[in-house]
Amino acid sequence: MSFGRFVLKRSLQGLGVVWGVVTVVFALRFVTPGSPINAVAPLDASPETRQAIATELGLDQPLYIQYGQYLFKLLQGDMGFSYIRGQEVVGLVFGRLPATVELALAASIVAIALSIPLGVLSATRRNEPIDYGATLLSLGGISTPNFWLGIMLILVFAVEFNVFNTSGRGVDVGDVALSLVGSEPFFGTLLAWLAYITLPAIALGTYFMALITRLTRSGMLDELSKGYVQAARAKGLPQTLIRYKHALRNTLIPVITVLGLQLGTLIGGAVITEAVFSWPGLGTLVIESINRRDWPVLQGSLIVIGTSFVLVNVLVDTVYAYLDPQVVND
Amino acid sequence: MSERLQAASGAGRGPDADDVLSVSNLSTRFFTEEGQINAVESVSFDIRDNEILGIVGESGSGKSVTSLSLIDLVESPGRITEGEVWYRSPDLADEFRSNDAVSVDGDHVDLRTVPPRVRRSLRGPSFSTIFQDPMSSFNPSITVGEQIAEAVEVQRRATANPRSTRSRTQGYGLGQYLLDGIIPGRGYTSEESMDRAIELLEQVGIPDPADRVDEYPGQFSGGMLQRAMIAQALAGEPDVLIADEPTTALDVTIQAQILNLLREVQEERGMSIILITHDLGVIAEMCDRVCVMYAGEIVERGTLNAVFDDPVHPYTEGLLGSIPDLEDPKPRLQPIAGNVPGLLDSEMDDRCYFADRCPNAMESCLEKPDEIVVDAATEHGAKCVLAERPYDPDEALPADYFGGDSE
Amino acid sequence: SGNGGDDGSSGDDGSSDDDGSSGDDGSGNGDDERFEIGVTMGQMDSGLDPQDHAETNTEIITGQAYEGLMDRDKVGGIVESLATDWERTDDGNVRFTLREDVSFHNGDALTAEDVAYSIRRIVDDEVGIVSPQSNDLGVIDEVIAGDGEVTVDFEGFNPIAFQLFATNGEVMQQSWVEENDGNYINQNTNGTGPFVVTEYDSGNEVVYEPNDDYWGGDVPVDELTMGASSESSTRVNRLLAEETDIITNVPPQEVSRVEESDVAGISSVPSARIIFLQMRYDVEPFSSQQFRQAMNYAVDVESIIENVLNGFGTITGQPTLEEHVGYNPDIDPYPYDPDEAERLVEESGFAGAEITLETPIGRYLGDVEIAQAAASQIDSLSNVSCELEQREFSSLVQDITTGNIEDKPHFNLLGWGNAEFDGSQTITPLMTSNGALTVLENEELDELIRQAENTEDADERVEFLQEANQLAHDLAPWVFLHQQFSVYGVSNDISWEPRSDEFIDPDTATRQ
Amino acid sequence: MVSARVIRNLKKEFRNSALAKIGLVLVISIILVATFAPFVATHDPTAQQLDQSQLPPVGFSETAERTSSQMVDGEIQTVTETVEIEPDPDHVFGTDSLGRDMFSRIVYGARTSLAVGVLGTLLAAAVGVPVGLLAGYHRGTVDDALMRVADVSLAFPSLVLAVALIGLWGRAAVDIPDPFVVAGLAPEMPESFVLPITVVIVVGLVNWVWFARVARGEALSLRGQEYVKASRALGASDNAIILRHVLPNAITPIIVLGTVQVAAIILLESSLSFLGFSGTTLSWGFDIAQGRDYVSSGQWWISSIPGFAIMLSVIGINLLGDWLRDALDPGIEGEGGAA
Amino acid sequence: MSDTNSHTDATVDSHTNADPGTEATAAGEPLVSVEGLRKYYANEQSIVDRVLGNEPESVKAVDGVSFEVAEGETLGLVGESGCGKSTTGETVLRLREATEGRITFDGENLLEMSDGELTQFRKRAQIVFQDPFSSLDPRMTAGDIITEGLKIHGVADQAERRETARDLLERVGLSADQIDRYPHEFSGGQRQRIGIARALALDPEFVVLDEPVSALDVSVQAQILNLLDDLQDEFGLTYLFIAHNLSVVRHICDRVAVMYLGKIVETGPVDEIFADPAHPYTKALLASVPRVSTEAREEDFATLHGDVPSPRNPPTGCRFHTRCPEARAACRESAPPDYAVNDRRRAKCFRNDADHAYWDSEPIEENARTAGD
Ligand SMILES: Nc1ncnc2c1ncn2[C@@H]1O[C@H](COP(=O)(O)OP(=O)(O)OP(=O)(O)O)[C@@H](O)[C@H]1O
Ligand SMILES: Nc1ncnc2c1ncn2[C@@H]1O[C@H](COP(=O)(O)OP(=O)(O)OP(=O)(O)O)[C@@H](O)[C@H]1O
Ligand SMILES: [Mg+2]
Ligand SMILES: [Mg+2]
Repeated sequence: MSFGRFVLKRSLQGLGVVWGVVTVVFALRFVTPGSPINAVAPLDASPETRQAIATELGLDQPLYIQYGQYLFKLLQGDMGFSYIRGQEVVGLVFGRLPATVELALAASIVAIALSIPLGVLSATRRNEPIDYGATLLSLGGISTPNFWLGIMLILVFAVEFNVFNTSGRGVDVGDVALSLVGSEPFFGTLLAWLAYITLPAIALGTYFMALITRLTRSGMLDELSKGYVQAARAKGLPQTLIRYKHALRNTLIPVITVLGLQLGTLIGGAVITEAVFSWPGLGTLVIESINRRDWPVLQGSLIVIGTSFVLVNVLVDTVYAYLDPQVVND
Repeated sequence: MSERLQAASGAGRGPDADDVLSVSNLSTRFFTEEGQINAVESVSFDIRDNEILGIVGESGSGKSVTSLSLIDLVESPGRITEGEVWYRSPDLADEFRSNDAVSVDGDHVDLRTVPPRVRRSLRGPSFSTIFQDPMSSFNPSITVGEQIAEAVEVQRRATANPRSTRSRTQGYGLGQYLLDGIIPGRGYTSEESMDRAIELLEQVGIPDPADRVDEYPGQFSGGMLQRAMIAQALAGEPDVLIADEPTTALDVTIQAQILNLLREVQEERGMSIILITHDLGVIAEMCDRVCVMYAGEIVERGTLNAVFDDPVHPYTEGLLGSIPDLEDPKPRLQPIAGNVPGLLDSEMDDRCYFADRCPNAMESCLEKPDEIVVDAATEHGAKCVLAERPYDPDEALPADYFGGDSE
Repeated sequence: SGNGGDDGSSGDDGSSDDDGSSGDDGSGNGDDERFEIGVTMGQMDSGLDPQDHAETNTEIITGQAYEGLMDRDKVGGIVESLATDWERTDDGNVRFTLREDVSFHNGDALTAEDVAYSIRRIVDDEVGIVSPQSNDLGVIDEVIAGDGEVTVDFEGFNPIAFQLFATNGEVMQQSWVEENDGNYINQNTNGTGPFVVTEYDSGNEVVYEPNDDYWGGDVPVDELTMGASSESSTRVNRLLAEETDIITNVPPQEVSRVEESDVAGISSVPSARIIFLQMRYDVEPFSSQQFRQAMNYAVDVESIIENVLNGFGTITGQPTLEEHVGYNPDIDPYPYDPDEAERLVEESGFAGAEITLETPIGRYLGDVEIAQAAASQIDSLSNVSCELEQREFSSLVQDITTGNIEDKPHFNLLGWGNAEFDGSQTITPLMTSNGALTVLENEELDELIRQAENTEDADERVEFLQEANQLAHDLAPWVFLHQQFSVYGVSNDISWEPRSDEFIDPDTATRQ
Repeated sequence: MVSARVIRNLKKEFRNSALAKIGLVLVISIILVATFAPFVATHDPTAQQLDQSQLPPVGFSETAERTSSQMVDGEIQTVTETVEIEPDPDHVFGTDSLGRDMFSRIVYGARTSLAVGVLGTLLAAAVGVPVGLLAGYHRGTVDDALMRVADVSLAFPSLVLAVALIGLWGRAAVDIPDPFVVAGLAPEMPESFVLPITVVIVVGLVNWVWFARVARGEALSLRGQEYVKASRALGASDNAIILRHVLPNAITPIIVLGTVQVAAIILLESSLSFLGFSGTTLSWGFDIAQGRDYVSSGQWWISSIPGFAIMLSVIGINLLGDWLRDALDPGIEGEGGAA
Repeated sequence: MSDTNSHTDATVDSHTNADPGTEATAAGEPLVSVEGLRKYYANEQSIVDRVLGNEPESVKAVDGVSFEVAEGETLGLVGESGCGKSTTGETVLRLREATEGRITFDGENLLEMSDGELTQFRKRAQIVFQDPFSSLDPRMTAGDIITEGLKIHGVADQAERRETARDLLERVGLSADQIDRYPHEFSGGQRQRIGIARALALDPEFVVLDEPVSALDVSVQAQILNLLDDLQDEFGLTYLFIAHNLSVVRHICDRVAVMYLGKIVETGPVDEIFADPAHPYTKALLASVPRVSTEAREEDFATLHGDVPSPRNPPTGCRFHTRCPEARAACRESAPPDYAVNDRRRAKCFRNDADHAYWDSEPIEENARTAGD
């Protein structure tokens, strides 16, 4: 199989999964207790409104036609209408998406930047103090509920020391980027941005930092005991190259796979982190929508979340296949 | 010539001038949770210019650990506990002659006493190794060419830099690596080393080497990878090539190709090869001299003909008797009874380790035998009382002496 | 606004004067800084259409941009807004005289047609949307737009017409509404109010700038930001970190922290919201009046107010609040008397009853804790056991508002905000047979209310209502708890007084 | 199924690892505390004493500003007084905002966490393991279908999916009578234990796919093992092979995954109850949410202590999981387990 | 069960018969006969592959193999790794489903057996595997492993089964006391003995030995070979002995079939083939084996050139032509049929046909040189 074919194949598979996601989300409406209209109409809607909604959504049609219509609209970028908010779902969901992406990216970048060196250090200095330190740290990291960590961070850094903002998202990366060309002072904007994002990013990223540290450590130990490492030593290759070029590279492959799969956890974590920090992302939208029974928005959000997951995993696989052609033929 | 045997077997004697490497009384142990494992026990041998020395023995007899000990690659929980490894290197000898901590004897230096970084810097340019399983000895995610080029580069940098700087960081630290990663077009390996890698692949008989350098190990067959491994080992232009079961994972037809290649390479470059195998056929085809290992010890040694045609040690005899002969099918094989022992120190009595499997075990075998010269001319020696006197059925140990559990 | 650096600093073509604090404010009255106000509430709006919602938060957010014909002052008194005058015509209808020179944010002048259309859009399902406020203006037959005036023709006599119009009925521009779809209307505003929405980030933040052409004169605020945080501690933290200026619902335990801080203080006002436990009269054991009364004796409201609410509440004994029309000053709240409660339970014949109290989570100040306290006090009676079930507000309210009394919870906590300041607006929906949220069917009470609704004499009406309150007290369809206080945290940078109807009016804030 | 070697390895690992010891101690304590909650708890965890509210834990005395308000002539007047609050030795961990004993709430919270964690994991395993084994063993369409379902299932973050499902289905809980209390051994404790059954079900449904994946992977590799072929050569049926050979040999990674899942589900449960999506109020996550409003006003213990409780129990279970993994899967550290 | 221990060459006659099943010779009737057996492993094809029109790649692991094993004899199957030996062995026992072909066991068509018949067949034919580690379930004791078959077929009660197991342990040279030990408590050779005991528990007539000694040390290998020899005598077994080690084959087998890339290229009595191979591949294989004797020294191995081609995409014509030192242009064009070398031997090489166009076509140059140059 050629690389192009592989990418095509993987994308089609991804598309299949997205289709599955949409189907599940569509089905959610029908596993809701009560009439599906309840899933769409506001609580206090009058019977007339309900009827109107039912007709508009074709709820009086057979299921497969409804499903077809749903898919058809979705393909046109129409995720339905939130009667509770009186808005198109698409606008709402995509309005919130950037905030979540920003938070998730910030968290993962920090987590990855810290954890991989730590994991390598821990593996290469096995049973030294730094290894014990890293092990305990990562153990704590994977065991701490992130919402609680968030609360504690707010308490210490925002309330007691007042160095970061407690909540919200006053400035986004876009603003920071704009300030490079615009009139706003760059450093001021950057600091303002950091004041908002640092705590939520830490709260969300800690678990991942810990997880990747553990994975990297055990992966490195694993790799370092392999034949090719011994062979590389025997051929006189410098330690640095053996560790970073050879062992780390192979360690990262499974680590990245796990990360791809853990993307769901990251988004799940973002939901609760957003709740703690009033971060205006998809997560808060999901919770609000559930609390207000705004199913069209919930459905839209779930579709977007599921699709991003699939997208990232397809991307990860593609990058892999590019780096390591063996994957293509697997 | 008889001194040779003595020198090799006796402790503390200096090496001969034509010994590239002379090992004496080398012991390597593993300190595991189950206890101490005596993987290599007082092993002595030497390897001379331009020869192939075979080491043969069953699985677990300590062959690989011996070879790893030579290049100081024994890893925790293992440790070389004793012994000397004399390596002939006038350069090193000069460098360390005045250093009290380092034993120097003529052109030879005892590698056990030089600083670890110096030992490390000898890997590649002085000693190369070919491992048993080529699949696992190549990094699956780096191209074959790149990996060979690395070996070339090690050699290039070693000759370009004075030993003192090279051995400190091996000329390459983390900062350097990161820098190379950031600056495009830079890396550990260079264009030239890649070209050299292509040349080397060509030399070991890989078709279309220029294309194949960019392939990954997974795209090579086992035989080709083993060739690539040999190419990699040759990149450092080593004095000694250690080949640890280089053909065990391969089919006979491919094995024959690889053995031919090794032989050619040895003839062309005049290096010395230590060939480790459990296949007596390979030994017979390839080696000049042979050491037979059992339970961490060399139990018999000598020129090929001496050992194969007139084995003294019952173990050697047993090995030879276990092999169904292709030319002359015997109706029944004469195997050695029992199993290879584990090498746990606590379970090893102070006796001939083979006594429990030996058909000719006598009471005197309950003492540890020294190496006895059988025939100095063929450097034939054996750690067995039978080298001195014939088997005496009267002294035979009772059949169930060792618990009778050995079938 | 933003025409910076055009005076004095001549000759520099580089636009990089990062020291922005030099006097470049266009407004010109010597102020050197923009006056920005941030408000943080518990929840955001659900769309900007002022007529397409029914909750307080949306009302507050849209209310900055839209106005009705009349308004209320801080203590609930009726004041003029888009109407300068109102009167009852002889046939019982009401007529509003519109203010002149009012224009919408898009510059078009306000017409009587716009007002009439807006009222119709609310009350008439055929016009525009089906508005959830359709009952809030009473039952209206017809709306007639005159010349600078609008006449509303009620079906029958409506004694509280002006109260209704003082609280409800935001005015929109007919043409603007008709030209745009719901999606647009819910994300943009075009009202007559003091503020114009400049940025709308749904569910997150709304940013306003002052309406320069406001009929009420200069709005002193340069920028208004309304945001929300459902966690009270987050709101407090934001206030104390000076990220916002006004926060709603400061929880009692945080009050001292705000008070003690250098940057903010507490401003509180009794709200028009009453908190109570509803008991359905038609199911055992609540079918017994003695049992219901027993519940009232069993709950130590004073202790709850003191311990859970730190005193931010007043005990009640009737459905009507002290400030509201129809309040009966002669009624004393039920005292805390567990022995009496046990006795009444015994008498009711329902000794050993097992009941479950359902409470919303986080909807009212301390709701869960209050419910927990009340339930455990009831549970501690020797002959009743009470458990607590916590429910998401929206799902609880879905049950409460179903048309059928049979589908309603037996026993639940609820709060009711009476923005009209009139007792009938609580008793009618919550205690009369036809009330949307009722748990009671009592002919005597129905009759009293009916009489109150039909009398044209205001004093007589008050008497009927007082009588109804006494009856409600005795019938005890609720465990009467307390009147909630609205507790605001207000930054020391501003001076602002809260309103008792929970509306927030930042345009009345001044800089301090 | 548990061979002597496994036990030996477990012992060996245990001896050598201080962390494993800590883990075991933590886990056993939590199990004991959860099981015997009525005896461990000092108070009814739901009983309120409003006049005893917000007492600090023993060892921490508190100077607190208490503001109260009164209506004076229609004006609200607030009075702030500084009060010295001394801990009550009767409440070691202090009390919460309603005067409930924190220690007892932590004890009962352990029950909820553990019950949800264990039951949820069992449910997930009960669904995932058979499906995974069958799919991996038989390959083909079943397997294809399973993997697609798993892909879709993985695309939803478990927390989001759980929140959505609980939001949809409501927060049902079942009351399970507490045998100790019913037997009259601890009369002052709550008579029944509230199990948030929707949470258990949802959490099981959300996590089954991990078990399916692991079981499938194991089955896939085990089906090629020669002893499986040998068993077929002896005439064993597929189901017999799955039961006799595949399952026992796949059990180690499944057990290791199981411990990891218990920990993950405890965290998930706490997240759910923190967000208010649970059916019980006796949960650490719920207490954290309740105490959250008090953190900044000085009553740090109401939400810190349950947080530590979660952390300690999850650490304990993770340590246990690490121990099991190291002991049962000796390949990892490169030291062969074979004799 | 027959106690004939007839290591006789007379059996081979039947081989030339068109229908070996019907016309068995008295001396040893073919117990197993395989005809035109093919086994292709198709790559799993997902829906996406089908949509994309990705060709299903199949591995032609066994591609038209015919042979038979007479009762009481040992047929050796040799060839390089991946040539399809194990596949053949397992398909013959219906552990894998054949793609095509006909397998008869004791006159019955194996591929058409019902489930019930198959169960009966399982008692009569068994297998021993190469890997002494993966062939024993690590979670079962030696006793459990040996009695598994008895249990499946409901033979005897628990106590009797245990007795049988003890008995078998002794027979294969272990001690009956070791019945409750787990596989990891045994050495490789001992495990292999357990594997053999398991195969023998059901008292089979036919045993496929899939490289039973190649993972063992020479000394242990010799023990096992001796054991297998003894057991064959004792139980009157018929063996299909799969190996890649020619000396072992020579030692234990009566007849041998040489496989290359999914096809059997030569069959015949072991002595004849080893003395005078009729196929260039057999010749090369023999030449490649390093001899233990010290006399053979110094002469270069006559090795083959290149690697074994991939069975996914085998060469056209004679599959060996890419490596064959004797290959000529004709070998590229068509696949040689099975030539009878004499009445006991057959080989798939044109060189056995004196009149074939092969002799007139051009030699393929590059194969002539040996590898390693
Ligand atoms: N890392 C280790 N830890 C503990 N024991 C070890 C280790 N490496 C080797 N040994 C022991 O050392 C002994 C010798 O092993 P070695 O690998 O040298 O044998 P070998 O002769 O090369 O066998 P083979 O033919 O199987 O490669 C064995 O008993 C083995 O168990
Ligand atoms: N399950 C399978 N799916 C796909 N291909 C397979 C499968 N099993 C074997 N093959 C392929 O079929 C070919 C023949 O395999 P087989 O195991 O029969 O070879 P073999 O001769 O026994 O080799 P070895 O000496 O290595 O045991 C090989 O190319 C192998 O890769
Ligand atoms: Mg070895
Ligand atoms: Mg095979």
